[in-house]
Amino acid sequence: MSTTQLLAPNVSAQHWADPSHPDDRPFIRKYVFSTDHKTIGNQFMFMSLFFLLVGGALAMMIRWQLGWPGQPMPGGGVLPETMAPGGILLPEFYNSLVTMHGTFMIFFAIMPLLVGMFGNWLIPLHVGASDMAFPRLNMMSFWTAVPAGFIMLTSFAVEGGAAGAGWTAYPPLSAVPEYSGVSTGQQLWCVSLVILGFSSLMGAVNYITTIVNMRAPGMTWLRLPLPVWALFITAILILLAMPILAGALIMLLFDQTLGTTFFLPETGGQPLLWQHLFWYFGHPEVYILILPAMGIASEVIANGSRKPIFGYPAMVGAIIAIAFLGWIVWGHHMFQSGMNPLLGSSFMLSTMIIAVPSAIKVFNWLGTIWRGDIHFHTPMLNALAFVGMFVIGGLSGVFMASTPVDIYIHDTYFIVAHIHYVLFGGSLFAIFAGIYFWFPKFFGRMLNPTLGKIHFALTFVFYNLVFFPMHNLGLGGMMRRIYDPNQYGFLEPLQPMNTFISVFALALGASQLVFIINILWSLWRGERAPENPWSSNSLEWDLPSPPPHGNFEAMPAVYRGPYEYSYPGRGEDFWPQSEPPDGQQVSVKTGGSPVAEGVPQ
Amino acid sequence: MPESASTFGTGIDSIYYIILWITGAIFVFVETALIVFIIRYRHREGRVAVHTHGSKKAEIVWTVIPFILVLFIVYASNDIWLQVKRADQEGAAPADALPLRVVAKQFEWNVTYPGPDEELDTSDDFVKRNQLHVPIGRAVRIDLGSEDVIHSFFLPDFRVKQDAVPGMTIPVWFEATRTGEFPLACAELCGLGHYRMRASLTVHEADDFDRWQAEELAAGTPAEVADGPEADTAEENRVSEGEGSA
Amino acid sequence: MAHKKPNYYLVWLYLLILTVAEVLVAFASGLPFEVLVFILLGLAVWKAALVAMYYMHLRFEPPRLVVLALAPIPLAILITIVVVTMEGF
Amino acid sequence: MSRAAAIHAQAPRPMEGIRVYNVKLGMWVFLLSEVMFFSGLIGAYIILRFAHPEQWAAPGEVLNVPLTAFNTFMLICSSVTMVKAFAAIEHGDQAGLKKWLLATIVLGAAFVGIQIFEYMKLAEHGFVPIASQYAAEGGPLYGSTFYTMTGFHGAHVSIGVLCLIFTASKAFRGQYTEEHYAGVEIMGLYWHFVDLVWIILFTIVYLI
Ligand code: HEA
Ligand code: HEA
Ligand code: CUA
Ligand SMILES: [Cu+2]
Repeated sequence: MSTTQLLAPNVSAQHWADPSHPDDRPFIRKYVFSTDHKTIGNQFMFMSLFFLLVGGALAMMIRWQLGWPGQPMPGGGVLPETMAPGGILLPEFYNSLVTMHGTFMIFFAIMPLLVGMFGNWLIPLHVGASDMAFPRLNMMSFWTAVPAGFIMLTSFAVEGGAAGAGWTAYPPLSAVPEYSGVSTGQQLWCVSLVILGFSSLMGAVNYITTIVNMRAPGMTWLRLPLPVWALFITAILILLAMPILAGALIMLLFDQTLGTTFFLPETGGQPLLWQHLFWYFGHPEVYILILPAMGIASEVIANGSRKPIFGYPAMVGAIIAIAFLGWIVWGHHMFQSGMNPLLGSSFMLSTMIIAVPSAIKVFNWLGTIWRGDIHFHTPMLNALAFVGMFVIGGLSGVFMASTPVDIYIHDTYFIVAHIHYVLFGGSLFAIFAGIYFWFPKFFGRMLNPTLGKIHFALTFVFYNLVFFPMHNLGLGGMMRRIYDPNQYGFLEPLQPMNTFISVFALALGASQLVFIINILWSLWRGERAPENPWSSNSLEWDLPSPPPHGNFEAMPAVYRGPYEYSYPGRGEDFWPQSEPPDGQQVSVKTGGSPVAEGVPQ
Repeated sequence: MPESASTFGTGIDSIYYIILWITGAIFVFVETALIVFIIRYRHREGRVAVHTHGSKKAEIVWTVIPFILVLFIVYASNDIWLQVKRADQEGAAPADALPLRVVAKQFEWNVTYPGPDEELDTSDDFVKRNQLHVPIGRAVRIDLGSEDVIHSFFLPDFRVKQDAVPGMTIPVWFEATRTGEFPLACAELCGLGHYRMRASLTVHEADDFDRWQAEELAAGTPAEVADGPEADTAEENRVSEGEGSA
Repeated sequence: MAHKKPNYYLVWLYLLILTVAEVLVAFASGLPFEVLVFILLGLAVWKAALVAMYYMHLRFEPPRLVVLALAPIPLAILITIVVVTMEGF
Repeated sequence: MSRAAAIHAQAPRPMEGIRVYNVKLGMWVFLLSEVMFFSGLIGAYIILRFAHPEQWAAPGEVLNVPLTAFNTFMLICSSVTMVKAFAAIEHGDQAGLKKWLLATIVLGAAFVGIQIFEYMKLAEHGFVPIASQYAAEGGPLYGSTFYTMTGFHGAHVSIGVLCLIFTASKAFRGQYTEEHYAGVEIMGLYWHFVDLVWIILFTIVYLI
């Protein structure tokens, strides 16, 4: 094929924004079945926040049961007999609560928020493209995620209730209805996740192609904003990990419905096979849930402290290193599973080594705020909280990574504490930071800073009061996923602490109302957002808020890295990537598309 | 953590404290640095941030130090790990261990005792449900199995935890250092009775253990568990009545 | 076309011969199982490589795409090796 | 600030991505995840077989190798026809494109047909994935893994055939030209990949 076809495929067939004539898409194309990455990002935001709310509500019920075991839950009367007769939660319902809480939070809240929402919002704008490489595929990615979530929700209503084998769904429990009392629910769980897998897959293909092929002139790899780097690596993780989960889920589904015995020992199946496949997906998955958060935090922290990110190349290297190591540590979830102890030792080693690239990131964040000029806008507050909390979660990970210590704390609340320090303290705080940071760009209105700071303060305080004591519960020997600790004499002394946790958990849930109100209010009443409210550098801030359909009017040109803050001898303390060096004029035709003809369509 | 009651328990705890000290120090260091910087460098009129892209030297330092630390933790952890988990390997568990069999099922633990001849699968075996009795100062070697789903054999005071996987027999060993009664818990979600799948572990003086064993044999405890739920969990043991487990 | 076209029929012939060879090795050669597995897998990989290189034109693509295409192989091998090494179960 | 100075030294130049146009790159990326999907299934197969070798009958004992060898032959042929179709349109040879595409469709469909026939024969013989009804030599894991792996491959072929029919219909409406043949090329990539997977499966499922 002729070289002209090979050259610069990225400039071909991009439909840049055209200010001269208005965007005349019919309503349905504009807001519902839109192929515009910004709209799809917004759609992902609303969907995932809804599921975050659901997951949160389930958590509230969990906490009620643990705080006041066997007490009728206020308003619990509305639940059907099969769940909570007279408002008293049943053990089988509790198992469903825990399972669905984990499932919703991980697969339907955090993952679509980080990957679906931020991926769509940021990638095309940050690389300077008019849209994703495959806009229609992008739309399908969202519209397959919705039914997946819907199926997951409806599984509460089916005979036997929702899946109740934990979000890790270990067979035989998850494969044999007689053991768990759940049949249809567990199958719907598998189906829903397979569908969600397709959705993520479509997203990943899109992201990778867009980032590799559609970067604007001058946007070299080492000038990419860190969120894009993180999302790129994350997309690769999704691409390679999701199929493994899909395969495992399908085998589980066969065991449940057809009568195969992949995971059932009677005729030689291997229960541990599921665990290997699940965690071979599962650990990359948890890095899918943290890497984008790290990217967002880096962006916000550099902006908030008006300083270039400390050691950009090292930050990129660390992301890659974490992602790679993430593939060879899955066994650390199986130390006590009966897996060969020698294998355990090697998994301990690989797991521990992940602390090193993580260290690089943490200390480089510290290096970034060091001698900075820190502005405490709401995004910055959340980003700083992210650093502080992620460190706690990460360090507790090191305890579990040590095989002998894990003997004691495996499947105790120490793990639960870890989960929430990395996922809530890590991912969710970064998500809050990102939402406060980019909301103005995509909805054209600022989020109210006062409400924002209140929300942050309440969340931060209550969050720590809820999850830090869980470490002690774990050290006290309290197992996970137990409906009523008081069944064990040695756990009764922990009840006051459980009640304490529950009180503040309810408070934590309630304080999220501030956030909801802030979002809903600001959508219509918030003060109009300027082009560049945070005086930030990356390309999207040159555009009106919200950016027009097609983003840029012509292929933008990029002259420098994204973190040139406080450059000596400049008037203002930021330096947009697109600003040509010393006043030289931008030619609208920069990088134009002369080479575009004849690229196969 | 409850006071250790097994020979390797203290060893495990010491690893825990080593890690606690290391991570604790790192934690304090990082968080104080964070807070100090936040206060020290907060925005003030006329403050300009220093424009720097980083420092190779510093980055190398905080790459190498954590690396050494974690390698040390791994080194410190590995021996005791293998000692605890490789019950059937040379030199891990004492040779003269008392053989027992524990089979988990929803939602109870069935313990097979070898009887006086200390051989399993002989005529003088006997089985107790939810009661594990061991002598002090003598290692016991348990063949751990499961009939239905995955359970987890958890002795908090002994720092013992091992999943019981159907289709596998996994060796577990420990040696009690304190007499008394201790909880045996199930740590792996195994169905709606998971939260109450508990049993008791009683550690006897050596001769006391023999006496107990003699009594059990005299009382003619069966070599097979009679089916049906155990007395104290009979009420509300939904599975074995309602949905009917294996 | 930037590259000279490979002879697709030749590749096809290769594939056929290799397939026949496989079947023969599998059934006609009284080799011990271990050796057999080794040879058969070797042949299979060889065939797969032919398809990828010539039919999928990997041989004529820019190196960066080749790297991309080979990326998951280590992972695929990794999981297999690890699970095989576990006489633990 | 030498580093910072270097920052804007570089003038903007058109990025070249990796010199592969989007649709093609996208297809390759998608195929990578397909590789992982089949690796998962094959990995499971290997674990189960290592754990229970006794459940596997000797090669050829249960499975009909000659038939499948012939089927393999057909799939390989379909790869040639596919690549010929691509070669044809590269030179704007419309007739060739249509001819070869049709040939590929026929061969692909035949493969699926033969596989279904094979399944039915095996089922009669009691070779089924369901443990409770398993009657053939070996044990149910043999059947479960066999049907899962070959079944998913068969599904991929069937989807491929549908896509081919779509591609062909576009070809007959003359929508591909010397300059615009991306559709044919990525169709080919997918098709050859499916062939490639079969080459591996044939060896490890039927011959080993
Ligand atoms: C965002 C998600 C996320 C992230 C980022 C992590 C990060 C890590 N996790 Fe976590 N993990 C989960 C989510 C996550 N985890 C979840 C959900 C589970 C439970 C699954 C279930 O339900 O069973 C789990 C379970 C889990 C287990 C299994 C426990 C058990 O079941 O017994 C283990 C064991 O090794 C582990 C280890 C680690 C380690 C070592 C890291 C490391 O990446 C952490 C690295 C970071 C640091 C170490 C801190 C920063 C570094 C420094 C300040 C430098 C100095 C540090 C040292 C020198 C030590 N995790
Ligand atoms: C990101 C993941 C995430 C998050 C955010 C949370 C949040 C919470 N979790 Fe989570 N939890 C998990 C992931 C998460 N959890 C996982 C993976 C498990 C393991 C499951 C298993 O064992 O299988 C688990 C298990 C788990 C347990 C252990 C159950 C058991 O083992 O028996 C407990 C117990 O207290 C608990 C409590 C809580 C509480 C009180 C919150 C609170 O923080 C919740 C507070 C409320 C909210 C955060 C919702 C607020 C809503 C919004 C902010 C949206 C705004 C909406 C609009 C604008 C429209 N969780
Ligand atoms: Cu048995 Cu939990
Ligand atoms: Cu992990």
